[in-house]
Amino acid sequence: MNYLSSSLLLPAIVFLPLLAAIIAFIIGRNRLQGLINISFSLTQFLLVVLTTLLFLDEQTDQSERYVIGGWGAPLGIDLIVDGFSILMLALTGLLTLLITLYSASYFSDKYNASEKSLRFWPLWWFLISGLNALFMSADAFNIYVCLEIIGLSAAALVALQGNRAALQAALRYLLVGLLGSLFYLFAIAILYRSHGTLDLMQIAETASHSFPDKVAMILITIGLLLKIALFPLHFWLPPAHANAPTPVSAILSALVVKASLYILIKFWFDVLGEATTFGASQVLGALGGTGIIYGSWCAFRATQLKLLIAYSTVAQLGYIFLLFPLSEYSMGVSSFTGSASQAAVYFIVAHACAKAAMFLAAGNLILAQGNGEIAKLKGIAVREPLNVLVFAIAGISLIGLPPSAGFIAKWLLLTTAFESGQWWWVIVVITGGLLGAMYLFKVLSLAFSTDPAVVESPTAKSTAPVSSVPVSSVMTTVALILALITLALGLNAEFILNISNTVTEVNGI
Amino acid sequence: MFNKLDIEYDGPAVDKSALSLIASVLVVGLLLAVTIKIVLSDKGHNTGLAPLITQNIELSGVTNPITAVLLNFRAYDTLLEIAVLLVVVLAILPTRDHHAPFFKRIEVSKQNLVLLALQRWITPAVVIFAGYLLWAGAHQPGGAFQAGALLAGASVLMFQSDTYQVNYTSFMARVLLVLSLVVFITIGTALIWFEGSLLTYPLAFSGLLILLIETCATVSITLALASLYSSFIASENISVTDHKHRTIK
Amino acid sequence: MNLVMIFDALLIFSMLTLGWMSIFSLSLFRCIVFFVCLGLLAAIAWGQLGAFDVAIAEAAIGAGITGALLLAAWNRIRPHRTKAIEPNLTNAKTSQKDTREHV
Amino acid sequence: MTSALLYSMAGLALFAIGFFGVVVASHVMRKILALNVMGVGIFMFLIALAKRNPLVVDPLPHALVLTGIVIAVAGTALALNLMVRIHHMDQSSQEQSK
Repeated sequence: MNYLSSSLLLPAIVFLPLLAAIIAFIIGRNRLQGLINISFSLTQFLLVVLTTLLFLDEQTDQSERYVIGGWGAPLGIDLIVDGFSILMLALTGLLTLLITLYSASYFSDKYNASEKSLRFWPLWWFLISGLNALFMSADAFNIYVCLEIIGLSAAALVALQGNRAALQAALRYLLVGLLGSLFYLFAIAILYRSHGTLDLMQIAETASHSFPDKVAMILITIGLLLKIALFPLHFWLPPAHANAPTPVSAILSALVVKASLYILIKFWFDVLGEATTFGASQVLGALGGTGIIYGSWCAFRATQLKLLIAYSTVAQLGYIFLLFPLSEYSMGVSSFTGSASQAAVYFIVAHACAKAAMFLAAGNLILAQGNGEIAKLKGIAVREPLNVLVFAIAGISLIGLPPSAGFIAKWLLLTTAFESGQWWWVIVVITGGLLGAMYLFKVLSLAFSTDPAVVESPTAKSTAPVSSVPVSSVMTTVALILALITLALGLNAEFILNISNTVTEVNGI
Repeated sequence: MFNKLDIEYDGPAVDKSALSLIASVLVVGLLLAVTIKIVLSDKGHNTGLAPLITQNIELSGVTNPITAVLLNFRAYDTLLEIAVLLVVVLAILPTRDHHAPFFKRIEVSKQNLVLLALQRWITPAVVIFAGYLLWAGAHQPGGAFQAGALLAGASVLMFQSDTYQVNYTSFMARVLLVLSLVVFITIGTALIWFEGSLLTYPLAFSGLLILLIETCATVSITLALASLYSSFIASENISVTDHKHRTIK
Repeated sequence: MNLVMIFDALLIFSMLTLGWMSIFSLSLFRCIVFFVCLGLLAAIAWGQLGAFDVAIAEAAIGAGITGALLLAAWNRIRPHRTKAIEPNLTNAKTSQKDTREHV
Repeated sequence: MTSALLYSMAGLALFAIGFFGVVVASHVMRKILALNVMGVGIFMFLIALAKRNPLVVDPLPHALVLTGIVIAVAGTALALNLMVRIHHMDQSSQEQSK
């Protein structure tokens, strides 16, 4: 008797955020608003921890299915959890908790944002429930609905900032998202036509090297690449992530992009693994490599702090796409096993934590400075030492220096590249690392610069902008916790890899 | 391709950058050729899930197979879909005016006769027809979404002149907007206790439960669609006040 | 090739034409009108294919509500709006006026 | 050549027209309309697919299309709302500059 497939836990992880959204919508502005949301996120986190522990405890090395409505796979919809999705759920739970804590003070009266909070909280919880539902879904059409929840609520959250740039970015993000989902929906129609079922595992059973499956795979890849923002399709990401409110930028970079990536990995390796080819994966890798170089270069050229971090996301996503060429090929079939997938999974986790920490720290710096220009950050380390420290730690992880999570991820990636004999990816990874170091040190050297004129007069009107507000300690602490998690992940790599390892066995179904 | 988002009214219809033109023509051509080949090579599953659905239709509590799929077999999808609608309503609804009453009637001196007649005669008919659609959804074409859309259309007609006004941000409206989601979630999770699994209707009550959910869904969908429409009308007034506010500053 | 097939072919041909015109027509107002027509024809086509539920939904939501939303949004973005800001002005009136402008 | 086949090919053509429109059209509203045309194309493909076997009508694609229609209207509404807000912002800034 396994607990997961019979218990309340899995549906609760989806429904709890929905409930939180409803309550946030109904009560509106309230003194208890922040408290209620924090307690919801705490409950949600505990639920996820419980689920993870149960999953690890059962040691079934299998995916767990939860049957909704008692109908079973082809007729009804099932929920499914395997190692990868448990890992993503845990990541979502953790980041939800921390960013909710952050937003509770970010959207408080102190920063004149309580009007926005009226919209922020319900949309935020809808986004979280969409993410959770997506990571558990075993049904192709259900994934489409989840993608739409995520896409629409994310676009609405970007628009929350309310200025023209944010609205325009949100509109572009929304249109791209809708286009991507339509491609995905079309692929689902083709899959249903040739397989007669919408359940992912049943599609996987009958998947073949046939023409319709290949076309479906191409359509899914195009649609999801649009949503992931791989290099030539990245144009919407930097403005959207840079113009959103800080907590939203953090979740967008850390999780929302990864949600589409998760689906792509699932289709590419589990569901339609038969239909993929070596050449296609090399193309994806090449796009990823170009993305690394191009994103890093644009980040180096950026003049706004958040834009720099957003371009860095474009670059970091490129690394994850090296997974596709590096994963092992046996008999023309790729599989989500071995060191390449481990590297990718580790990269996803490391990047999520580091990028969230970085966005939060950057948001704090911008609040303290009153404006997002990088040039204005001169000497900020004296006034906001902790936030600069967080920025530095996250930066170390993104560059891939020890002892951070990013280092282990890159190490895994490099060793895999050497083992598989595809040495050309090594050059790309190292160049990307160097470029990453360039743009991050550009910021840090400015922040630490001890230009006496700046340091001595932090309160003087000429340097301190009018709109600067002291950053609340909660917001700094949350960013610091995330940075520490990034470091801790670098020291305890086995834990993450253990969870994700169970993916290997799922593939055999 | 999305770099230029034009909202000038009198702009040209086509963005004349050669690159996007060529690329899109290529992609479209490829897409058409490839997919038509799929359609013509008519292999694969011939019936889909139709036999399975007809087999289980007696267990679902309704006889219209589409209602069975939407509200029983794939009820989870429908639940999330209602959430999608709610997301958009949330994103669009203005955040002010919480304390005005939910529904009010304003006496307008200048009446449009045609509109008045429409309101008097067509609206009740539409409401009755929507009720019929909702009821009939169990055994023939119809159901919550169609009924909700019809009612929303009727309400668009009603609020065209300012005789009636609904305040979509009032407490009552918010409760009605989330009603279907709340009922859906409550029933779904309550059934975990009684039947052991999410959204597993007991056979004896399934028809009743589905009708209950559909009724609530109709109310919420009506309100959601009508509020989406009204946001485009009402925001005009709000934006005007916004603008005044800004100039005073 | 019987009568039904010919009807189908005609329906499809007009739907494709309307699909094209609802994107590339000269004035935005015509685009919207063509799109609503497309929705109504789609409802007929789906009745033809035996999907009566979807036909009702398409006529009500796809053509009706979407059309109303599009028209309302169009009304907000078209030029010379400041003169016609009177709240009591109905959609029907304004749209009539516009067709005259653009014909 | 059955009529279901004809309709599914027409659905593909509509999808292609819509995609072309999304890429090429310049005005946001045209892009939104084009996305909707793409949607109609997919729905048509799905509904034709439900009738591929002339003896059996598969209700599942019908249900999917119903869900899809509601989602499409939601996305359209959000996009239109953003468009109107941007337009309003531009207009008020123009008036201010006068």
